[in-house]
Amino acid sequence: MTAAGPTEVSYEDQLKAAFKDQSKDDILRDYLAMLRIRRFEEAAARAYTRGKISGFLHLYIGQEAIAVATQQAIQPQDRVVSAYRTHGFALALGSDPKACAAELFGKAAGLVGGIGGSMHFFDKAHQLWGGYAIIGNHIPVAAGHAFASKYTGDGAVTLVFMGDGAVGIGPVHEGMTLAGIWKLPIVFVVENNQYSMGTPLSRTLPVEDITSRAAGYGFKSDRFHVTSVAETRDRIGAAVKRAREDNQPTLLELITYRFRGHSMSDPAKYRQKEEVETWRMQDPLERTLRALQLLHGFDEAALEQLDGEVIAEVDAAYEFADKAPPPLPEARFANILVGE
Amino acid sequence: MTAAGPTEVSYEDQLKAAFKDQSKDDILRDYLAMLRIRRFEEAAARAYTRGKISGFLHLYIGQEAIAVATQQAIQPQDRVVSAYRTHGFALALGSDPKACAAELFGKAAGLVGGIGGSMHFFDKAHQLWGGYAIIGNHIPVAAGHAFASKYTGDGAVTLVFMGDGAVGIGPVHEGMTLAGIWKLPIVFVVENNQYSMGTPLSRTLPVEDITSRAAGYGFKSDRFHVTSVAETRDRIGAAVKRAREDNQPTLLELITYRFRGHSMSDPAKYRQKEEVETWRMQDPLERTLRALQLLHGFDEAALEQLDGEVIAEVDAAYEFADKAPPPLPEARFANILVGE
Amino acid sequence: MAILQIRQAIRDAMKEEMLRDERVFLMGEEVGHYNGAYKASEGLLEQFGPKRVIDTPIVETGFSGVGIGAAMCGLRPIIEFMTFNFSAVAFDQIMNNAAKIRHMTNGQFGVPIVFRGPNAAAHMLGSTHSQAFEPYYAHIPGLKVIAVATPYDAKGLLKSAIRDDNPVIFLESELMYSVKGEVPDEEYTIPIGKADIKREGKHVTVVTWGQGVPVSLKTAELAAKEGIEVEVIDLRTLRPMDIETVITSVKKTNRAVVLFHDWPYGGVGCEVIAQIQELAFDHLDAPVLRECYEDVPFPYADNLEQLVLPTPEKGLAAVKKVLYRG
Amino acid sequence: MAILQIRQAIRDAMKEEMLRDERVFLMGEEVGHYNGAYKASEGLLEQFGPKRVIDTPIVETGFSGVGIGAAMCGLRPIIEFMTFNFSAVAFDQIMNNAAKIRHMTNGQFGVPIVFRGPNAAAHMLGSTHSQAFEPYYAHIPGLKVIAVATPYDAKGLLKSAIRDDNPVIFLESELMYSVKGEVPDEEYTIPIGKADIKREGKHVTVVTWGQGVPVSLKTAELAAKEGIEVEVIDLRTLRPMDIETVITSVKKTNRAVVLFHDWPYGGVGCEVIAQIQELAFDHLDAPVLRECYEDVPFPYADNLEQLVLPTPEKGLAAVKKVLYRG
Ligand SMILES: Cc1ncc(C[n+]2csc(CCOP(=O)(O)OP(=O)(O)O)c2C)c(N)n1
Ligand SMILES: Cc1ncc(C[n+]2csc(CCOP(=O)(O)OP(=O)(O)O)c2C)c(N)n1
Ligand SMILES: [Mg+2]
Ligand SMILES: [Mg+2]
Repeated sequence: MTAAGPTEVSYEDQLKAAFKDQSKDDILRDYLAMLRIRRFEEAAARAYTRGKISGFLHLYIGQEAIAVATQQAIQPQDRVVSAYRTHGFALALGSDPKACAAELFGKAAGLVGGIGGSMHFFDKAHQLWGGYAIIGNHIPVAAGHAFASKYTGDGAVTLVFMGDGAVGIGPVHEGMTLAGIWKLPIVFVVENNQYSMGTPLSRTLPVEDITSRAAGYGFKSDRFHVTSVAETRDRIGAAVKRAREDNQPTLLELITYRFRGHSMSDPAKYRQKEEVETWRMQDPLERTLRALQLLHGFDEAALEQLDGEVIAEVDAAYEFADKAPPPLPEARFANILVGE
Repeated sequence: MTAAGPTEVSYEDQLKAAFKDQSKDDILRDYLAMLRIRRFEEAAARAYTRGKISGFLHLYIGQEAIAVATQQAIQPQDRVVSAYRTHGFALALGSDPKACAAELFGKAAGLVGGIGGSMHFFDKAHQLWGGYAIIGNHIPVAAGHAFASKYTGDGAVTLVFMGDGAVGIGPVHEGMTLAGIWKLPIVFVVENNQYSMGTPLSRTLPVEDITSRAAGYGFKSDRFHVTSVAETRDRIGAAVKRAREDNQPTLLELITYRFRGHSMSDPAKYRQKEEVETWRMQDPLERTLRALQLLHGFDEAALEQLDGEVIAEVDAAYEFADKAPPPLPEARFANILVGE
Repeated sequence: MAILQIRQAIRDAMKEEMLRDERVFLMGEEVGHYNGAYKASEGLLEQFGPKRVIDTPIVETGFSGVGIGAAMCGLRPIIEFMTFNFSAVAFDQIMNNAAKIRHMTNGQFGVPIVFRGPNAAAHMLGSTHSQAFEPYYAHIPGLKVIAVATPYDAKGLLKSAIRDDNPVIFLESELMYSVKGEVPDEEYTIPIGKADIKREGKHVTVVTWGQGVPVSLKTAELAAKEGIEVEVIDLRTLRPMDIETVITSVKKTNRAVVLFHDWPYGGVGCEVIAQIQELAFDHLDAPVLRECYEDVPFPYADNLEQLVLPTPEKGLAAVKKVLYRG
Repeated sequence: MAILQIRQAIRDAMKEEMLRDERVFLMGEEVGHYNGAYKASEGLLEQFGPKRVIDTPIVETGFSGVGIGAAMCGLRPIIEFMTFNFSAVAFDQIMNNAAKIRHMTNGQFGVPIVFRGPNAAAHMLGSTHSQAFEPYYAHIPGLKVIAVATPYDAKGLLKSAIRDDNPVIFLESELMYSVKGEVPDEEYTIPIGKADIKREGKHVTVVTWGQGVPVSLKTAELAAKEGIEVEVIDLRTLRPMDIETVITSVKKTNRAVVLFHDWPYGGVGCEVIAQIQELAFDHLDAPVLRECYEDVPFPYADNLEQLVLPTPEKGLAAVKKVLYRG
């Protein structure tokens, strides 16, 4: 990112054009929202390395714009349902970073009491309806939330997220089939981050364009590269509107990239440095940072001050998590059955 | 079919046009092949009513042209895999009617020793690879046959049949996904007979055209009304050729009708007499019979003689089945595990 | 008291609960326009309309998941499997979502749902359509599992299941839908988790459920002719299991047979045996025996199917064996 | 003899069988380019190429079915589940196709296939990723079920499984892939269906398998310090079960504990108990006890997970209880 050549120039011009219609406040808001998620997850990675977190830890680094845009596109009654790469959604939707960190540490003060860990973030008060770890099995469940909205008339839209690796599995097809037949208020979002674990798209998909399936379900569709919060919000927003106003489901394919391995145990040797570098140029966080510099004169000092504030909040969360007590032994018998 | 009015005239003209390019021998062959299946199944229905057959009995009456066309479209190394509405395929592919009837009667001489019944016809020697009764679970299996063909280079094409009611279920999607990614020599055929049990298409499908899914899997597709063996054979044949020569899977939707209830226990009260009558005009068997009359001067006597011969063969099969001994008691322990 | 078939008792339980609570709905294949493959929902579409009696396409994972998702939103779905054989394709939804969501969300969400339909073998349907699913579901913490054998039990327990805040697997039988019995005219429920002594006796305890109940009662009749008094305990709820009732009986009879319609290996039958031998060890005068399906996939042929099934005669032989009289 | 990890023993078994028989291939998620999620297929893609080491998308039903279909054509697929937890979405393929096709085709087709992968809990993976699948598969006639606990057993039994003409469920353990042990340099196989006495003893029989084996051996060590000689029987094959070896031992010790990594209700543990109490009734001096997972979905938190698991200490307590010394 340092050498200035002809590409660099056009990259800057392109950036300026992309962000010129947004206010400084909006760009700053989006930047901070993404940064918070990134710093939170970088800290998670360090804590994992130090043995404070265990099990599977899937980081969202590179995809933060999607969670931030989602939060901006929805109303308070709406529901967000995700797979297991969920920290970003929780933070964007307003979950307490302390509770998020405590969950990763398996503590009683965790988002789900230390019972679920990284893969099972749920925060009903902040519209986060999961946190599912079996590929695709949340898609019919999310269709069920949308079914309930139609049944009760609660006016809510359900947004359900899945990876590119999930689109082949049966439950996804069944959930979409029912949403199509019953015209449910739902948005299906594929976060296409190019890989499912070590497997690139070419070995996972019969055709490159995932939205080519939309016609079979009677869905509308949209497909685009995620390069900024604003565009992503608007295009998710259009789908949310169709769902809310016309009970018209949409299939969205959001093209993005994860910069880390699949989980902490994956060194991601299956991809070249060049590939990663190319994608770095498109990282919405990086682009938003550059927009602040280029369009609104943020200098290193200003940026560092912002970063410092975010890091302080994150550090406090992890300190809280570290000191928090583990669940009581009796907790393992709680919430299995009720009413006994 | 007796009143001659203006519609009747154009129906005749249309029929003449449709069959004019076929030789008398071919039309006669197709007629007899379909008639054999129909008479066999009418006899099955009677035997069921007399308590000679039990369990589920799904009749193919109205769809016979598809099985007959399939037999004409394939080569000896190819495989036919079907759901549970299978008598037609067995008879068309050359299974012994005696063994088929004996299977329905649960006799040792049955196609699968009386172990499977109507839903599990298998006849490896005659290219019939099932016979499956759990909706959609034969689709990945059939993809596995096609996978084996590619692995061994045996040059075989697998044709797998399913009902319109099966297209929503997950395993179908997964099998198609793999066929699409791996470019397997396979033809997926949906026999769209307008109903899954008592449920019309409108409550089962998100969009009317089932082949709209083909794009999502990278398949070719074709969709048509089944009104004659010849056209059906040619269009299935084109798909078989693509599979064999280019490893290009095809999704075919064959629009057809079953004239009986879903199974013997279904009185089919959910549809109107008029609907059934309209479809009768398109019944390939009926049309082929009329073509023999109109184009080739077959009179009632000639037709009755043909029918008599077919019925004699069918009656002999059921007589055989009735007299055949049941499986030996030890048979229930056979073929569970081998090598012990 | 009215005399009803089990299918009518089930229908009435659903009807009454749907009248009582707008959140209750019925979903499944052919439950609406067709009135149910086995007519257990006869008339419900007409009465409640398509909003609450919902025909689905053939997507068991899809509509099980929809039920679970709707339950998380506070609705109270009844999901009908045309038969439980078809729940195999929805196994993950039941094991991983229905059973675990309350736990893995730390109680933020509950899944008040009933999965119901016929279970185990009917008649000459072959191997894929003749399987008992209680061993799979009863194994899983987070589920309740019920199996009913009389109209009275069916109605009372289905009403309790619908009102229960937990996911309940409710097992019926195709061959028993026409079984008749008395059902009170007034409202009643039967608590989940209580076994029922269907016949008292003092010589041998026969523990059973579902399709095993009529076979066990006939076993008891045969035994009575030989002077053997069999106590027949219908577990009714398989998870949680009312082991007290079983143990009390075994402490009286000192001998037990478990008679059920499922394969022998593991499963509910072995759970009963394991508990009896642990909790009534010093009271047992003979090993606990099981009488059940032979350990084979179901054959279609009638003669073979009859051989595979448990019968009153086989039940009697087991009863005599634990009495060392045979 | 070489010292190998279990993952290497498994890899070598696959490699040798692939060299021996061109019909053998390996299919699953991440088995090729990634060398296996737990590196059990390290190097196989390089050696055998993409025709025989096949990466799949995440479609367990799809590729299980493809394996079954290929096996019907005479191939001999090894299907890797990244973990058996994910086999829940393929349950129908295994229960209805793999297990029944030979039977329902009256022997016209066979399904020589191995489904393998890690089973039961690893460490802090939460409720959906910490389940034991042997109770479901061992229940079903038409399948063989194996669980291995040493490199020697893993290699010898996997080779037998690949050569077997029947569908075999082969259960490994994520936490045990790095366990080391001696493996002969020369070719060998271990017959399916034979238990192995992992430690001899005369006071109490502990029956176990899979992850239970090291726990049972540690239990035996603790017991030895208190003068109790525990005989540890590793079933190795769960279906068909070598009950003779178990019964012979119980007739010597007169006491038994079943220690395993699964929930208590039903399942393989109860099958063992049911058989012991039936076949060694007069030899038992105490009820057979089980020591296993607590009956709860797995919690993520480390402290809770530890409480849920069976441990040598809990094993010892059970051993002392059947000796009436506790
Ligand atoms: C049914 C099932 N099979 C396999 C897995 C193991 N698994 C977890 S994540 C993953 C890759 C998913 O990739 P993708 O859907 O693209 O999501 P991403 O990780 O890229 O966000 C796999 C194979 C699982 N959790 N569930
Ligand atoms: C997984 C599963 N669910 C339900 C059934 C019960 N069932 C058998 S046939 C059938 C209708 C199938 O309709 P369709 O696919 O259109 O085939 P058709 O009967 O019209 O030939 C149903 C619901 C089943 N066999 N398997
Ligand atoms: Mg991905
Ligand atoms: Mg149909």
